[in-house]
Amino acid sequence: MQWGSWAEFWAMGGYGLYVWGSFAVTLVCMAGEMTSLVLNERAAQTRNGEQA
Amino acid sequence: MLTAQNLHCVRGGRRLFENLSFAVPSATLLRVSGANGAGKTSLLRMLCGLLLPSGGDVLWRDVPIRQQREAYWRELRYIGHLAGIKDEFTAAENLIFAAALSGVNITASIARAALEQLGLARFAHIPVRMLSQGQRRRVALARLALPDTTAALWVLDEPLAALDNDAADCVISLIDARLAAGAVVVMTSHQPFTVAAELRSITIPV
Amino acid sequence: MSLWTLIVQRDLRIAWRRRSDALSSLFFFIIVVSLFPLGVGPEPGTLRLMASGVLWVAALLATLLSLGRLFAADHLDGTLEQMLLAEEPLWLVVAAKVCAHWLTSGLPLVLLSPLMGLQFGLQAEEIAVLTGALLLGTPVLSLIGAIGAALTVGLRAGSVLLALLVLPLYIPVLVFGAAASGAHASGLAVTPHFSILGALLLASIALAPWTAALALRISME
Amino acid sequence: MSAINWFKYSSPHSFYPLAGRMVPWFLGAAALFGITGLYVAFFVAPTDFQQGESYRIIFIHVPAAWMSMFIYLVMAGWAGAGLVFNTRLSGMMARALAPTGAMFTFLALWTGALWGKPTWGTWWVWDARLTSELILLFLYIGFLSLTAAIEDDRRADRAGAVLALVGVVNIPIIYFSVVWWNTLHQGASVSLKSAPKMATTMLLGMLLLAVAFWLYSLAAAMLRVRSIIREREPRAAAED
Repeated sequence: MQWGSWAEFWAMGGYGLYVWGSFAVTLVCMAGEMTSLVLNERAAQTRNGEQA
Repeated sequence: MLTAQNLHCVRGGRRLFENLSFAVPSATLLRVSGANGAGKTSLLRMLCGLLLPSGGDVLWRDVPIRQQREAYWRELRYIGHLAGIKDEFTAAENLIFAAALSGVNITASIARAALEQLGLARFAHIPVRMLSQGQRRRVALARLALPDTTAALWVLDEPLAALDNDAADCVISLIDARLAAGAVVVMTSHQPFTVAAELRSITIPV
Repeated sequence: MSLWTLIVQRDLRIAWRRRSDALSSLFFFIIVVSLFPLGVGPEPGTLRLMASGVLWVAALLATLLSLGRLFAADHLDGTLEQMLLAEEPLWLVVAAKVCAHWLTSGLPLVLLSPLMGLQFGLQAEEIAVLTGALLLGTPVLSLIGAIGAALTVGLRAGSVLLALLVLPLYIPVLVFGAAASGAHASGLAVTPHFSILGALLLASIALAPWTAALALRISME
Repeated sequence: MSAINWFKYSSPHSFYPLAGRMVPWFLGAAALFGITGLYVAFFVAPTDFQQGESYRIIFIHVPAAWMSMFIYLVMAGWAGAGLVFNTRLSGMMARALAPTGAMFTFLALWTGALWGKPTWGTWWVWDARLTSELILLFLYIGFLSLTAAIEDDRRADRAGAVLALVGVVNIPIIYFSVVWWNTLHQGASVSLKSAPKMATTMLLGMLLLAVAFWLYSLAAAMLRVRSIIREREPRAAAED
């Protein structure tokens, strides 16, 4: 564990913007796609009343 | 000669027909009837190999047409809704090209003779774009009047549509002649017609 | 007369009767090429440097513009359907049509490029390299473009889609074609570029007509 | 036209419930691998003496690039199978994979740019791999727009299949020409090859995240293929 404190962790050696920028966008894209798919799935199941 | 084994057709998500089977021996006319949009044209295109069936097979001389391809098409003449003629060329040139596509080499005089049968003698050498819709239809049908020994299967989609009486009679007589020569003809038509040879009919349910 | 010559002759006559289409894609090529000096400035040094890149991109776009002609008209009047039922294999018919298309679109570009080269201040030798590369490259553009045209025949927004499908596939030809002049300018040998362009041409001749025929059968269903 | 035309048993009807059951497992495993991968990326991997902390972006940049390429190959595989065996399910699988593949290509470009800025001072580097990644994105967009433009589903699948196969044949040629083009203009840009040497922990982190992305893609594809089946063949979906 080489991070002194959480603050240092978020700063990411001054490159926080870039590192968290890429990780955040990746997370947002993947989460966004998955939620839209799951919502579509849920909507279908409520429509014809089957179990997941 | 032409057999369909439980043909299955889905177009644009809609199931047009299922398990459609029939056999057409030589010198027989098969009339395909059904309401508009029932799938008559799709069936005809499937018989020509233009449309791949979702299930089942089309056989010609008991061999699936998928395996024969060009050999099958050499014996097939298909006239669909579209006339299949170029506006830039004259009626005779169009016939020469259409025949060449099926491997039949004809001269301009043979083409003109065929056009004469359809009452288009005077229009043989003017560009087709000058002709009326009915005349253009007759130029397309003039292909059937060409001396054509290799054709053994005619697939005609509404050949009698937009034709006046004597043109329709002429087409019927051409079909009769070809049936007498032992060919198979598959045809759709909303107008009534009678042929000398054996006539079978199938109806595609809506 | 074999079906091949019949189709090439037929398409050439149609292209002749509809000269305005072929000429418009030619004028498009000229105009696009002439825009760059206006945009970038007339300074001879830069113009010479970018001449091959500009001409190649303009050739790509001009070919793209004329690809619609390949199947669209025949699709509308039903002759394409009849060609699918020809007794000759479909890839042969497609190859003949592509050959006619290249003669009416690619070749004029090649013949015109020396004139365009002068506009960019190219010397005689540089023009020879550029024209030679275009001569080898434009048939590949027609061949690969035929696949895109076959896939998009009959679609509403076909031409925009065609560009989207085909331009990424044009990149190897663009890279090696334009680089041939670049290499010549820096005194390097030009033969490797021409041999790669030749390889791309042979590969396209071997594969593109068959693939376009397959795509046509699917689009015409 | 296609060589064999028999009706495979993996019909959409029998695949629909199977896909549904697999999704939770894939997602669970993906989360597991993802978290361990991130842990390795942030808490195990040492700071890089050259690039400091910004190099940690490769822990998602490289897996995303791998996935973008891998999904395109799998897509072309399904597409080819669909054309040869004329089975409906294969075409649906290819269509189900395409959006996820396009997303990973975009992510690879995005993270590549964000990594490039601190390392080389520019958002976009005309490096061979980044450029090929961009072209791969165009291929994906071409596939998505072609399949969207054709109304008839079966025809759209098969036209898309031809394009995917043409694309897959062209990818090595494009990559070769871009690498060659890049070395030709070497002076203009620094290539990614100067990335830090692969320490084992780094490779481990990347592999873990790659597996996580792969499992995620499977889950997404399963869900999307179910929605495609529902859309195209409601009967098959209803009798679950």
